Amino acid sequence: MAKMNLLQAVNHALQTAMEADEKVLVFGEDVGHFGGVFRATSHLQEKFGKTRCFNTPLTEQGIVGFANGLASQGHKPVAEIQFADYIYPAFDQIVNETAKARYRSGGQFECGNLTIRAPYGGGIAGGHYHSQSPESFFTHVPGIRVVIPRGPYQAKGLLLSAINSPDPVIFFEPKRLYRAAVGEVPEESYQLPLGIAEVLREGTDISLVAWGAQVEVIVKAADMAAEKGISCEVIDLQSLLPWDLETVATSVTKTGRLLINHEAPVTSGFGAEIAASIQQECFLSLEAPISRVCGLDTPFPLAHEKLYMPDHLKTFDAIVACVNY
Amino acid sequence: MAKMNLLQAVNHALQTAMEADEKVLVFGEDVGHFGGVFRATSHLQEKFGKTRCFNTPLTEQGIVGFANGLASQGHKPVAEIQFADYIYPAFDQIVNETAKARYRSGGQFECGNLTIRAPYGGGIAGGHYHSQSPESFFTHVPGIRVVIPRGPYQAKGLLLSAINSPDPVIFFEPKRLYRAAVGEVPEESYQLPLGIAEVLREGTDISLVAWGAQVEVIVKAADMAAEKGISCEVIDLQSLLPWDLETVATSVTKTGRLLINHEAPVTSGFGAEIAASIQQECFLSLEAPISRVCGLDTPFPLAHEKLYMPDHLKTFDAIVACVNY
Amino acid sequence: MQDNRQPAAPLLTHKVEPISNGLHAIPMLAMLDPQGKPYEQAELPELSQDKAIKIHHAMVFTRLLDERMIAAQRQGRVSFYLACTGEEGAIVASAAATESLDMIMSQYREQGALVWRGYTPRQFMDQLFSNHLDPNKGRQMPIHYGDKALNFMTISSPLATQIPQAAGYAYGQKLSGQAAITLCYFGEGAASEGDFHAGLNMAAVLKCPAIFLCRNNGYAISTPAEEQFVGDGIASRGIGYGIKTLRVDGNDAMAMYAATLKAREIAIAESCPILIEAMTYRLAAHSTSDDPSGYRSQKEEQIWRERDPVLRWQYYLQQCGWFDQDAHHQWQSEMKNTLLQAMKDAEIVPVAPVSSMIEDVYHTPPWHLQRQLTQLQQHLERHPDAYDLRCLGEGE
Amino acid sequence: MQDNRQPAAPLLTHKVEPISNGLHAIPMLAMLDPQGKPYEQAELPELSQDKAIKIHHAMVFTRLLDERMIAAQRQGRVSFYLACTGEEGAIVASAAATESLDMIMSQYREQGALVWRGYTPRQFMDQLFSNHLDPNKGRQMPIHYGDKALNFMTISSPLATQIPQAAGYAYGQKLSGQAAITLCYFGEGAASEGDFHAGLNMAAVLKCPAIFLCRNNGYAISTPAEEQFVGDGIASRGIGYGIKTLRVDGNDAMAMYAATLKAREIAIAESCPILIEAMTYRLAAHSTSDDPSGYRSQKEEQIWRERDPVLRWQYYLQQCGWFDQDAHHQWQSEMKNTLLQAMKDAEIVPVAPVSSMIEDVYHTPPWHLQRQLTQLQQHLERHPDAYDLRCLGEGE
Ligand SMILES: Cc1ncc(C[n+]2csc(CCOP(=O)(O)OP(=O)(O)O)c2C)c(N)n1
Ligand SMILES: Cc1ncc(C[n+]2csc(CCOP(=O)(O)OP(=O)(O)O)c2C)c(N)n1
Ligand SMILES: [Mg+2]
Ligand SMILES: [Mg+2]
Repeated sequence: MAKMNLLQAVNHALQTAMEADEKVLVFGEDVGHFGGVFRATSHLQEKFGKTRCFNTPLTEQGIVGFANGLASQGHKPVAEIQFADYIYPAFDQIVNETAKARYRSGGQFECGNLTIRAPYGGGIAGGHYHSQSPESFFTHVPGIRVVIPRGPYQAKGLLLSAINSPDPVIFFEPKRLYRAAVGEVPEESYQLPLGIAEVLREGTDISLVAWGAQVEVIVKAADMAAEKGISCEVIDLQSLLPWDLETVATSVTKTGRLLINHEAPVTSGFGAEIAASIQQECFLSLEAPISRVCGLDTPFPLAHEKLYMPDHLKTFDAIVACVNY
Repeated sequence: MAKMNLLQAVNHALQTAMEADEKVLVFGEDVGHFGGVFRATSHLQEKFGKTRCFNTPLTEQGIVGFANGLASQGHKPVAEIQFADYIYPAFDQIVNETAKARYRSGGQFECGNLTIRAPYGGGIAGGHYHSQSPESFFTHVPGIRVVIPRGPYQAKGLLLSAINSPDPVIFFEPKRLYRAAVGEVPEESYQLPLGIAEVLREGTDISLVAWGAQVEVIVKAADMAAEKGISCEVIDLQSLLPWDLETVATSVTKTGRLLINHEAPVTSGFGAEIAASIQQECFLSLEAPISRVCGLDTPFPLAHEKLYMPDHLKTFDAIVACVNY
Repeated sequence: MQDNRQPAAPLLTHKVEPISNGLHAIPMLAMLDPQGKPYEQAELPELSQDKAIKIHHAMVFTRLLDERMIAAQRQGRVSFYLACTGEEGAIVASAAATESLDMIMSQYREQGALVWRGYTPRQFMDQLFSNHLDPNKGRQMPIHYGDKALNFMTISSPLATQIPQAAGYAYGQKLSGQAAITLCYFGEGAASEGDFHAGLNMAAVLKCPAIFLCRNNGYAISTPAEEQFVGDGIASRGIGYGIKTLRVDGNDAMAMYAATLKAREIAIAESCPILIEAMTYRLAAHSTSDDPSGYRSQKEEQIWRERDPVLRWQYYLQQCGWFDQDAHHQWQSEMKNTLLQAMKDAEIVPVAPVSSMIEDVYHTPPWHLQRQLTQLQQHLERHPDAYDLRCLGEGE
Repeated sequence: MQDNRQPAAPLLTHKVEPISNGLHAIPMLAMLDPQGKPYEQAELPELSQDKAIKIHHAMVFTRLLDERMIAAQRQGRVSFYLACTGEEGAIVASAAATESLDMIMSQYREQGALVWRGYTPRQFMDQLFSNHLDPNKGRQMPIHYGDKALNFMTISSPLATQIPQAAGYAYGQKLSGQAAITLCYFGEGAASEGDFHAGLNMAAVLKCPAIFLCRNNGYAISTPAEEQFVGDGIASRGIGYGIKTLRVDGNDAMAMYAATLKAREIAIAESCPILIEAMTYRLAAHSTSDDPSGYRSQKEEQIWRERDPVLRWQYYLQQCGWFDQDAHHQWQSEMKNTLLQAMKDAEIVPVAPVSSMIEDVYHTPPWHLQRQLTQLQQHLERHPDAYDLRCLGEGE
């Protein structure tokens, strides 16, 4: 065990994967000698050489296209998109290629070995283009997995699973926790299961679901609620596609109430899918409408960032409203 | 009035718009002399010259980028994406540029005059890449409008509204109805309101919501249900962003039940947002879980297309299940 | 740490004179004249009689397949087809210069390469009829062939996506220590996509042993090349990326063979990409959905019909004394029968089972797909007559 | 109907010789030597004393602004900044060759152009401090300037997106009958994006009067140009698109001015795009978030510091007898004060009202945004002390 922040945990996972399998390659803009603008790939070029960890030209569609080719050839590319806000030029390569390669060829060719990493989310005064949470777009793309860790331990374990998964994974990293989230992380290799949510805290009155950086927000809201005598069950979804409906449904069947929190704009955010599925699954258990505490339906603002964010106060108020419904 | 199919209605709308305003420009792959692979832009180059209706090089990101520039300069570009399946290379230009241009500049610059047209949907034996219904992706993008007509009359009226709207519009055309849907269309100019759903048929037992080509599917299912004594309220959403929550909520408050039908994969399709919003809005009125009859969570298949589609039979069965809940 | 940014005495000029004539200096490699006669100065590559005849057969077979399937589409037996006609020289001869461990990534008009690699008439037909023997399990439209055993990547409709993929694939081949390349085909229209730019530049910088082979056939559906780019082709772009570039008469199979052979040699020896621009012409319609009479003249088509690459190769064989008219006719009529029979056999084969609908989305179908399949199967049981279930073991 | 596809006697070759030396033939336009002395053969463009001094002032002011703001960022007064330092020559002189009705689309490192156009110290500061006087309403990060009145398009972070937009904008200008162009700036890193390819090719084919000005400053954050492309720059690509192309010493403001003037003239007269590659160097860190010592040497920086474009221009002015040392120093210290004062004034101005949060998403806020705003306002009323509401009329 060692104390690591989320960034170090990512770096450690990459190093572990590269040591274990020479097929693992790490690349993207500035990831080589420099180690990435956040330093997630620090020292990897030094350790594994320029052929295995390298800078690419500045083209996200090229990075993912290149990675798709490498994956289908039998390598295990871990491609970095410098900010999730810049993943859209690669959208076609992801949606039409990465995701469909296996299906369209009847399993002859596939990009299952691919992992795409990207820092996402607000809270760093990044404005429109260094704050986005685009995960919901990717949850509408059959064929890929979408995974988001909430802390260092999860980051390492889930990233190693992503790299070793036979399915392509989009791995979003909560950048505002890169240095802020610190915890104990095993130094050896370990994997956390994909597609499985984690119940962080059991409770009886309402289920709270979030992922990534927003998990700490719902935990904080749950603490506030506890002071008011409201018992919250806190769930970190961890995987958004395929997602762990069963864990959430079991929880809601018990508590009768559900609140979903995400940073992305509320309309067609992944909260919509969770709400739609859970109202179907737990219709007779629900004692109040499923509540979504999310970003506003606007681009991510700079000056009003703090007002935009679905923070613990908004969450707490919504918990109270839900319980008092 | 004249009898037109949906394609002719689109062509007529474009001609009407180009006649009314010389700022309207129409372009895309093969739209010039040839009139587009579906012939939606037939004769426009002949009538309005090569500077106003023209072929572009084969690059969707370029087409939308170019259109964004033209729109911010004061023209009214109507850009065609040859198939909705090929809109993804333009995703960055749409999500990060078209949609955010006004917000990021405090209203100084904007792409409000832009309309992007694209044929979408299955039913033409098009397999993975000529059948997709990507509308849901765009409903998670604040700043754009998403509009889908169900027939010739709506196609002309909504397209003219889209072109004249001060907001950028993605206009998806149900290509399997291009020639199949025929109806009376006024020859003069008219506009249908954006953001407004249309109640096609009033009913008391359940509300059915769809858009585009699936409207005829829910109508057919409603007919079957009527024979069994089930009274369906049939709603064509028409605009998906911003969408007409009020009309749907009013209907569900009355009927107590809701079924949503769309071709796109169910997970994170726009049905999710409708369900999530309506369970919030109409919680106390709902007598059964909101039902989604949608495409499977797979790429769009060829040989099994008919099994994949959320057809009238699947819809009818779901209506019965919902009413008997 | 790099420290080589200071230009050592750059070439200077002091007059404002934009470079504007860079485009017209690119010569076209030609080895056989239109009568199949080698140009005097041409140094022909080594080519055995067997291989020369195999190339001819592959070209002719490709054309026969095209004719057969265009007719089949007109008869309504198949929904869609897309012909290689007119470009067989560029395709077959370039594929003939590869080794079997080289990966081929094609756009869609390169069935000649698959023929060269040994894809059988029946394999073509199984794909074209989307039956369950198609390795793609009938999921894609006709002409989206793919065969892992032949190192031929399954075709994907979105244009140019294979170009950066080819760079990555070739990089992987290099790292795996294989003396192999990736041959990536695409049209001059596809070369306008951003992926072209990304792929070629990455291949150049990351030294990927790939051959990028652009078929400049004059049209992208209805869009003529002059509305696709300025100048006479895309070879000039290769130079712009610092990629070794060859422009070749695409209707001269010998030149294509020689160019590709050399390109492969360089790509492996120097670990670098090469761009080949094949100047050719799409003699057929874009696809069976298209009618070219709306956008080009018969006269233009006629000019190119006279430059038929298949005929030119036949003339060459004749000059070598390698062409046996009778044997060829017999082979050809056998092939026609084989094709017809393969079609008849393939079109009655059922489609893949319903259960295959959720396979290959993920490595293993997750819970939600299993659930969706169960629901679908229950639905089909409720409505046994509503669907035409020509599915394996289900509808029969 | 086009019928011009048959190449009229193309240039033929019969040897397989890939073109591989295309890259090194592109000369660089230079007018002033490092001591500010005009090269003998150079024909300098006409330039009045006033304009020459205005160019100098704009360059110096840009540097002062950069210095001021880098310090302010270190002091924690502003969250982020990004300097033009080292590239003032390329930027200011090119902007100086435009007319006010020309649209400027910039990447982010071109504040010198905005200075040239008359953006005031206070306007800079209002944007940098995201206050409500920023025309962008404080919604974007510092340095994302934009000013409709000055025809300077609001900056957008995603790289290269402005390139096809510039093509479209210029096409619109042409159709509107304006004798105006669009000047589009971008870095050599951004030129790797697919949008670059799309934009330049479309501009060439559709004959858009735009100047594409690539600042080849050697780095894209930490990535050196040699890991961005093969060869010595991107001018070669312009030639590949059939676009008139100029490579210019970007630290020679006279050459930049002359090149841009000429490019503008051609773009309007011939209705076509031009590519200018300015060879320059980013002397500062990429941004205040970056530390270049991790990826490049002091020695390399030093070489370029000696090629300072501002100093070279000053030398030129001195030779013309247009440089008054005392007046300049006085102007400079006034400017410093003005900047400091503007900063002090701007940083205490409140941010835009909460209600502005839903403005400008659509032309008119739709129902759902109004509802979201109401909910937010109710939330703020419930928690009056929880948020730092330095908002106009709200927090005070
Ligand atoms: C991304 C994308 N955009 C549009 C299309 C539709 N489309 C199919 S083929 C084609 C023309 C391609 O022309 P070219 O690359 O020159 O190849 P050719 O057909 O001439 O062989 C177009 C526009 C597509 N398949 N993919
Ligand atoms: C689409 C996109 N990808 C990545 C980034 C992150 N990024 C910001 S600046 C930069 C480097 C740009 O280099 P260059 O174009 O050479 O401009 P310079 O900074 O040298 O002026 C990168 C990678 C971005 N802003 N947009
Ligand atoms: Mg072509
Ligand atoms: Mg740079």
